[in-house]
Amino acid sequence: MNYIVPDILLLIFPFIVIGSRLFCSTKSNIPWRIANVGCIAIFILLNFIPLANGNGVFFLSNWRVDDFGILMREVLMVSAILGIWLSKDYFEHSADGRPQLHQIAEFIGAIAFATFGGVVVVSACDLVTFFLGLEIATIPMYALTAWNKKDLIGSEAATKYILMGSVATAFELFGFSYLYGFAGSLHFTDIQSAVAAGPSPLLWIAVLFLFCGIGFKLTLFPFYTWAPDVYEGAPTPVTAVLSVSSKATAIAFLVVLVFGPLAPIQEQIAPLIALLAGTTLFVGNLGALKQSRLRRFMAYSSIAQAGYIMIALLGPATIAETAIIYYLFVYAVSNYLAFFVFAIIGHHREEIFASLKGLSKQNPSIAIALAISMFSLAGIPPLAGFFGKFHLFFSGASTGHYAIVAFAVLNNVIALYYYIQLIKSAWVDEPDGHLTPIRLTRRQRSVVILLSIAVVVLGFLPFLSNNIFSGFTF
Amino acid sequence: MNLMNCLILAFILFGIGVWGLIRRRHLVGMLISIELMLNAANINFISFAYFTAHDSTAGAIFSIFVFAVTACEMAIALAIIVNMYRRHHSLDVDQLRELHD
Amino acid sequence: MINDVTLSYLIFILPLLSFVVNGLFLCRKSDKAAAAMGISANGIAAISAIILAVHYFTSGLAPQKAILFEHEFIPFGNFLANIGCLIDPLSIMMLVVVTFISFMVNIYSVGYMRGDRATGRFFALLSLFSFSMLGLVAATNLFQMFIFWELVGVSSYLLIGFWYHKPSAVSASKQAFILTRFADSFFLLGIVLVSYVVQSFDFSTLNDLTLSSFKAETIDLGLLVVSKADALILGSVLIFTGGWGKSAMFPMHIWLPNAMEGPTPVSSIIHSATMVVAGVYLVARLFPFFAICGSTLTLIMIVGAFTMVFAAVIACTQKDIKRILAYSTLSQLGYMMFALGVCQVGQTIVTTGWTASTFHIFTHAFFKCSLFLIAGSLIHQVHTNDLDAMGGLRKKMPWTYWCTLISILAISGIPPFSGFFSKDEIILAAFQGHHYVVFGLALLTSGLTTFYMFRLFFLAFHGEPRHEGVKAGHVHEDFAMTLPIVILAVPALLSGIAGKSLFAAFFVPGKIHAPQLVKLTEASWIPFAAVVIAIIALALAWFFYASPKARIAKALDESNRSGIYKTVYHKFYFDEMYYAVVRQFVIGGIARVARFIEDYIVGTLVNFSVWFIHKLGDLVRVAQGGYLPFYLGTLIVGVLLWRFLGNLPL
Amino acid sequence: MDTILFNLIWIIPLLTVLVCVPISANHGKLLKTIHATSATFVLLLVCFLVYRVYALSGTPVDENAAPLFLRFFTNIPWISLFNAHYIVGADALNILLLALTSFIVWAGVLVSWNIKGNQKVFFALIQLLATSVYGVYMSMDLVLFFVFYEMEALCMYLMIACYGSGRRDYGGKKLTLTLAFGSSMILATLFGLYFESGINSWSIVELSKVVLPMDFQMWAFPLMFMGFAVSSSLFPFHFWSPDGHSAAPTAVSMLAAGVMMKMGAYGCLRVAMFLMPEAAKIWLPYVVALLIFNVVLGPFIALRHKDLKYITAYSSISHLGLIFLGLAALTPVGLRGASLQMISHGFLTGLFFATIGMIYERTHTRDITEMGGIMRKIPFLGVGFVLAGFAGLGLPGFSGFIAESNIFIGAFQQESTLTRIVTILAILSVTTTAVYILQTANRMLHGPLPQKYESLTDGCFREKLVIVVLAACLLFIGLCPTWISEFLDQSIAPIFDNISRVGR
Repeated sequence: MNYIVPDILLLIFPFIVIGSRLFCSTKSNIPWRIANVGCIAIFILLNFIPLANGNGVFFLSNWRVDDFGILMREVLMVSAILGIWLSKDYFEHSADGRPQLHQIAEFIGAIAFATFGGVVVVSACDLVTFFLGLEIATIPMYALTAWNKKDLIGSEAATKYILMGSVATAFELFGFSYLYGFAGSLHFTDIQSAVAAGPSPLLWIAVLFLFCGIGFKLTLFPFYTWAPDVYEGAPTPVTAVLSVSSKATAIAFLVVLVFGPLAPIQEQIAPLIALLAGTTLFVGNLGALKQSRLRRFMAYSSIAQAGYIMIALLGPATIAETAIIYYLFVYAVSNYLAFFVFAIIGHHREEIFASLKGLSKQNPSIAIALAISMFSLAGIPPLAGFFGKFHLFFSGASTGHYAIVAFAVLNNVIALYYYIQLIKSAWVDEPDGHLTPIRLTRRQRSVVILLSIAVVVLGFLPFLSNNIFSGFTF
Repeated sequence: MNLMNCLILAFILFGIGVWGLIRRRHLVGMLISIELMLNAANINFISFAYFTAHDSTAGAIFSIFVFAVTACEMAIALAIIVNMYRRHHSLDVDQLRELHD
Repeated sequence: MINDVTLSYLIFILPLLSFVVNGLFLCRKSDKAAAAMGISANGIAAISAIILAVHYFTSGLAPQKAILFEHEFIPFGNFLANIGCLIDPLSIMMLVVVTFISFMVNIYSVGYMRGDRATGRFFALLSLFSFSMLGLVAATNLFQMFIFWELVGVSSYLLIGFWYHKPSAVSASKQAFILTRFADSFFLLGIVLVSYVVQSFDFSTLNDLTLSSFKAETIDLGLLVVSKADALILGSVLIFTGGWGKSAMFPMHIWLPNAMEGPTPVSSIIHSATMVVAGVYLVARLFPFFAICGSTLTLIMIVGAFTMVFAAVIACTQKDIKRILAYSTLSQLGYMMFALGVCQVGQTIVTTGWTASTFHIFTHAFFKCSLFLIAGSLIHQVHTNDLDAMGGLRKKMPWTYWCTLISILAISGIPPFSGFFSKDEIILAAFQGHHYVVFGLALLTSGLTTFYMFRLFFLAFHGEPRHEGVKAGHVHEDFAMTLPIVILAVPALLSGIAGKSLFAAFFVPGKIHAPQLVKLTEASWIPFAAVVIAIIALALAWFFYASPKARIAKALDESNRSGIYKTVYHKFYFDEMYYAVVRQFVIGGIARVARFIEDYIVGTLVNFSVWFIHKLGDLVRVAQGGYLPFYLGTLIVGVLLWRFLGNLPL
Repeated sequence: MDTILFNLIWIIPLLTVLVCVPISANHGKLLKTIHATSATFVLLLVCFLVYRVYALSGTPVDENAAPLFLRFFTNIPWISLFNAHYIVGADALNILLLALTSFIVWAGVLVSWNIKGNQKVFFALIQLLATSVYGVYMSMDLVLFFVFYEMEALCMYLMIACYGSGRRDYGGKKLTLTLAFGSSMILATLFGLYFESGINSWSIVELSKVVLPMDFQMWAFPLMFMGFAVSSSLFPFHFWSPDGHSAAPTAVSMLAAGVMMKMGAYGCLRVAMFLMPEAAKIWLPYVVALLIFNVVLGPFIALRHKDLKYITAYSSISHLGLIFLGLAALTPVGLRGASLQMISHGFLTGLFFATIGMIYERTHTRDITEMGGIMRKIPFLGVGFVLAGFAGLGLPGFSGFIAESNIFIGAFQQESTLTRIVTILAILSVTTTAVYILQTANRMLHGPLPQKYESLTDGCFREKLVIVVLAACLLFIGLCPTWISEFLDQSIAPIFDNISRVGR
C-alpha cells in the first residue's frame, strides 16, 4: 500500500500550496515554507520505500510502481525542490533586467503538477495514462514559461513553446493511434506481445511518429529548434526546471516505451536511436560554441546532454535504466548548481558571459562553484558528471555500439571547449570596474556549497551508487 | 467504407494540418491547423476501434480523453496568445523574432 | 702492501678526488689550496703510474695484457658494459705520459693562472680532464672508451671556454665540442653496430675476430642489406671517424687551431700532448681489428698523410705562435696516423708502423708539451701571441731559450734528440710498407717541420727586440713556469734513446688474424736523408729569419704577398667554408625547413580543424533564426530524415 | 603496513587540500608551509617505499598480482554499477615513476613560492595535479587509471590560464583540449577492452591474462596508443606542448613536462602494449616513422627558436621521441631504456624548467638573444642550467646517457627496416641536440655581460636546494646505473614476457 502513498501526497500537495494562498497575504513566505516541507517530506518518504527488485507493484491494473519508477520519482522530486529553492529570489526582486515574478504559490503548484505528470508517465502501463502523464507534465510548463506577463521575450518564448509543443503532442497522438491500430489494445503488455509476434508497417509508422513527437520534448535533432529560444525567454528558474524535469520526463517516456512495449524490436530501432543521439549531441555542442548569453548557452548544453542520454537506450534494460537514473541525478545537481550561480550573478548583473568577468578575483567561492559545475557537465573526473557519462557510454558499449560511443566521446572535446570558455570568462578575464563584488545571502551560500559538495562526491563515493541502486539486479 | 479509406482520410487531414501550420502566418490559424492534426489522430483511433481492435471501447475512450486534453491545451494557448497580443499588438508570427542567435 | 691494483685505483681516484674537492669546496675559497690539491693529487698519481710502469716492465709481465680491476656498469641483456683498468705496454705508456704531463702542467699553471678570477675552477677542470683521459687510456672495452671519450671532450670544452667572457673563446669551445661530438655520433653508431654484430664491447673479443666467420649471415642497415663482415668493416670506419674528429684529421681539423683561444696550459696538455692523440690511441688499441678490415687502414693512411702535409704548409706562414704549434701538432698527429695506416701492405700486415706510431706518441708528448709551455711563458711575458711583438728574448730568458732549442731539435728529428728516433721509424715504416708517395711526403714534411719550427725560434728569440716590454727589460722568467719546462726538456732530449730499445722489445700490437709480412727491406740510408733534409731546412730558416741580411720586417708583413701565400696564410679559407656550410645549410636550410613544417603545415592543420568546427557552429546558429515557421518546417524534415536514415523497414 | 603507506601517497595531497580549505588566503606563509611539508613528507614516504620494494624483490607476491609482481597489492570493490574496483600496486617501474613525481612536485612547490595571484588556489591545484599523477602511476584498474589520468585536465587549464604568462589562455586551452582529445580516444577503447575481453574486468592484471580478439586489437591498439601518445607529444599531436609550456608558470611546466608527459608513455607501455601485444608487434614498426619528426627534426626546430621555454619544449619533444623509439624496439633493453628515459628526462626537464623559471624571475625575459654573460652574476643557476643541458645532450655521467645508450642498443636489435633507419638517424642526431643546447647556454650565460644585468643576484637557499637535489638525482642515475637497471628489469621482464607471448 505504501507504494502509492507518495503519489497521492504529491497529487494533493499542489492544491494545499495553492490553497494556502487563501489564508495568507501575497507577500508572505508561508506557501514557500509549506512547499519546502511537503517536497522534502515526499522525497524522504520515497527513500523509505523498499525497492521491489525488478517486478513492479500494480494498482487498479494500470498504475505500476517499479524500481525505475521510484528512482525516477526521486529524481523528479529533487528537481522540484531545487527548482522551488531557485525560484524564491525571483519573487523578491527583479533579475536580469526583467520584471520580478508574482504568485509564488501558483508557481510552485505548477511545478508540482509538472512533477506529478512525470510520475504518471513512469507509472503508466497503458497508452491513455501514458499520454495523460505526458500532457500533465507539459501543460504547466507552458504556463510557467509565460509566467512573467509583462515580459516581452517571455510571452514570445511561451508562444513558440506551446505551438511547437502542441504539434509534438499531435505527432505523438498520431503515433499512438497507429500503435493502437497495430496492437488492437492500449495496454502495454498486449502491445508488447503483439510486437513480439511480429512487426508490421503500422508499427514502424507508429515508432517513427512517436520518436519524432518525443524528439520535441527531449530536444533531439532536428526538433530542438524551440529549446534555445524558450530557455532564453523563460524566467531562469523555469529554464532550470525545463532543462531537468521535462527532460527527465521525456527520457522516462522513452525508457518506458523502449524497454516496455517496444522491447522486442529494440535491436531494429537501435540505429535510429544511435543516429538521433549522435546528431543531437553533435549539433548541441556545435550550437553552444559561440554563445554569449548564459541561458541560451545552457539550452544548447542541455541539448547535447539529451544526445548523451540517448546513447544509454542502446543498452540492455537494467544497465540502461541504472545509467539514465544515475545520470539524471548527476545532471540535475550539476545543472542546478550552474543555474544557482547564474541566478546569483543575474540578481546583480545581466545574465551574459561578460558579467562573469573577474569572478575569481571578487568572489572566489562562486568562481570555484561555477568551475565545478562546468567541469562536471563537461564530464571531467573526479566530478560526478564524468561517472554519469561513463555509465551512459558503458550502457551503450555493452551491446557493442563502439562507434557511437567513440563519436560521443570525441564530442566531449568540443563540449570541454565551450565549458572552458565559460570558465575562462570567470577565471582569466580581468574584472572591469563597474562590476561590484556580489554579496551572497545565507540561503544562496548554503545551497551552493551543498550542491558543490554533492557534485564533487556524488561521483566517486562508492556507497552512494551502491545503495541507491542496490535494487537493480545485475 | 473500409479501414484503409478512413486511414487515408485521417492522413490527408493530418497533412492539411501540417500544411496550414507552415503556411499560416496568423497564430490562431496555426492553432486551428493543430486542431486538425489532433482530430486526424482521433479519426484513426475511432476507425481502428471500429474495424480491427479487439477491445473497441479503448479507442473511443482515448479520443474522448484527447478532446479533454486538447481543450486545456488550447485554453492555455489562447491565454498565452492574448498576452502575446497585449505585448506585441499583433498576432503575426513574423513578429516573433526577438529570440534568436 | 702496495700492489698493482691499489696503484691503479690510486691513479684514478686521486685526480677525481681533486676534481670533486676543488670543484665543490675549494674553488670559491682559496686558490692556493686548490693549486696544492691539484698538484699533490696529480703528482702522487704520476709517481704511482711510474712505479706501476716500472713494476710492469721489470716483473716480466710485459707485454701481456692484464685487467687490474673491472666493475659492471650497465648490463645490456646478453652483453655487459664494464668499467675497468686494462694494462699493456700501450696503456701503461699512456698512463705515465698523461699523469706526468698533467703533473707538470699543474705546476706550470700556478704561475700562469696567478691572479686569475677562477683559479680553483681551473685546477678542478684540469683534474677532471686527467681523470677522464686516464679512464680513456685504461679502457677495457669500447663502451668505457666512449664514456671517457665524451668526458674528455666536455672537459676540453669547459677548458677552452674557460674565459667565457671572451666571445672568441666561447665560440671556439662550442666549435670544438660540436665538431668532435659530430664525429662521436658516428663513433657511437659504430659501437652500436659492431656490438650488435659481435655481441660484445670488449677489446679482447674485437681484436680476436676473423671476418670469415661473419661472411655468412646478413644484416639490414635500413637502406641496404649487407653481410655482417661488410658491416664490421663499415663499423671500423665509423669507429675510426670518432678518432678522426678527436685527432682533428683533415676535414675536421679546424677546431684545433681555434681551440688555442683557451689558456696555454690547457693547449699544452689537451690539444698537443694527450687528448688529441686519443684518436691515434683508439686505432692503435683496436689495431688487430682494423687490420682484418684492411681497407680502413688505407683510409687512415691517406687521411693521416694528407693532414701531415697540409698542416705543415699552413704552419709555415702563421704568425700566432700558438697557432703555429697547433698546426705542427696536426702535422705530427698526421705522422702517427699514417704510421698506423702504412702497416697495411697489400693483403699483408707489417707491425713496424704500429711501434713507430706509439713511440712517436711518447716522444711527441714531451717536446710538444714543453713547446706549448714555452709559448705560454713567452705570451705571459709579452702579453701577445704574435711573433711581430717578440724577438730578442734570448738574453732575457736563457733557460727558456735552451729548453726551446732542445725541443725544437727534437721535433725536427735531429739526432740524438728524441724526435729523431720515432720519426725515423715512421718514415722507415712507410718505406718498408712500399708506400713510396707517403714516404716522400713524410720526408718533405720533416723538412717543412724543421723550417717552421726554426722560423718560430729565430723570430721569437733572435734578432732585435720588437716589443717595448722586452726593450724596457720588464721581461723575466717565472720560476713556477720555468721549472716544468726545464724538467720536460730532459725527456725531450733523452726519451728517444732511452725508449728505443724498450719500444722495440715490448711494443707489438698483439695477435693479428691477418698474414704478416715477414721479410722487411732494410734501408739504412733513410735516417741520413732525413737529417740532411732537416739541416737544409734549418739553414733556409736561418737565412730567411736570422742571418745578418735577413729582412725580418719584410718577412713578417703578409701584405703585398702572392695569392698562394695569402691562401695558405688564411688556412685555405677553411673556417669561412665551415661557417658557410653550417650557417647556410644547417641552420638556414634544414632547421628552417623543419620550423616551416612545424609552424605552417602542422599549425595550419590544427587551426583549420578549429576553424572548421567553428564554421559548423555558425551553421547551426544560422538555422536558429527565431522564425517560427522555419522551426515548424524542421519537423517535416525530421520525420522524413529519420524515416529514411533510421532504416526503419517501412 | 607498507600497503597503507603506499595508499597514502595519493591521499596525502588530497588531505592537504582539504586542510587548507578553511585557512584564509591571507595566511600565505602558513599555507605554503603546509604544502611544502606535505610534499616533503610524500617525497620521503615514496623514497622509503622504493627502498621497501627493492628490499622485497625476489620474495613472492599476492597471487592476484602475480603476473606483474606487484607489491602492496590492494583490491577493493569500488563502483559496483560498472564493476570498477580500486586496485593499486607497485612494481619497480611505477614506484620509480612515483619517486620521480614526488621529487618534481616537491621542487614545483618550492620554485613557485612567490607566485603571483591567489596562492591558496594555486597550491591546491598543484596538490590536485600531484594526486592525479600519483594515482595514474599507482592504479592497476582501468577506470581508476582513467579517472586519475583525465583529472589533470581540470587542474592544468586553471593553472596555466590563471597563473601563466604570455598567451596563457590560448596555451592552456590548446594543452587541455589536445590532452582531452587524446584521452577521449583512450576512453573509447577502454570499453572495448572491458567487453571484448569476455571476462568483464577492468583490472590490468586480469586483462593481461586473456588474449583479446585480433580484429578488435587491430583497430583498438592504434587508437589507444595514439591516445596516450598525445600527452607524450608524439609527432602529429605534439603541437600543444610548446605553446602550453611557454604559457605555463614554472611549476606547471615542470610538472607537465616532467611527469605528465610521461603518463602517456607509461600508458602506452602499461596498458596499450601490455594488454594488446599482438597488435603492438604489428603496428609499432610503422609507428616509428613518426619519430623521424620528433627525434630528428625536433632539435632543428629548437635551433631556430629564441624563447627558452620553446627550446626546452622542443627538446622535450625530441627526448620523448626517444622513449617511443625504446618502446618500439620491443626488446627488453629497449623497454628498459624507455623507462629509464622517462625517469631521467623527468629529472632533467624539471631542472631545465626550474632554472629557466628562476632566471626568468631575475631577467624578466626568456629571449636568449637579450641575455648574455649572466653566468658571472648567477653562477649557481647557470651551473644548474648547464648541468641540465649536459644531461640533455646525453653526456656520460648523467642519467640521459644511460637511458639513450639503452634505447639505441635496444632499438638496434629490432630487425625491422624502418626501425633501423630511425635508430641510425636518432644516433646521428645527438649532434643537433648538442648544437642547440650549447648555443642556448652560450648565448644566455657566456659572452660579455650587458649593463642591465649588473645587479642580478644568485639563487637563494630554497632555489639552490631544488637545483642541488634534482642535479643529484641526475648524477646518481648516471653514475651508478647498475642497480636501477637491474631493479627496472624486474618489472620489464613480465611486460616483455607478455609482449613476446607466442602461438595465439
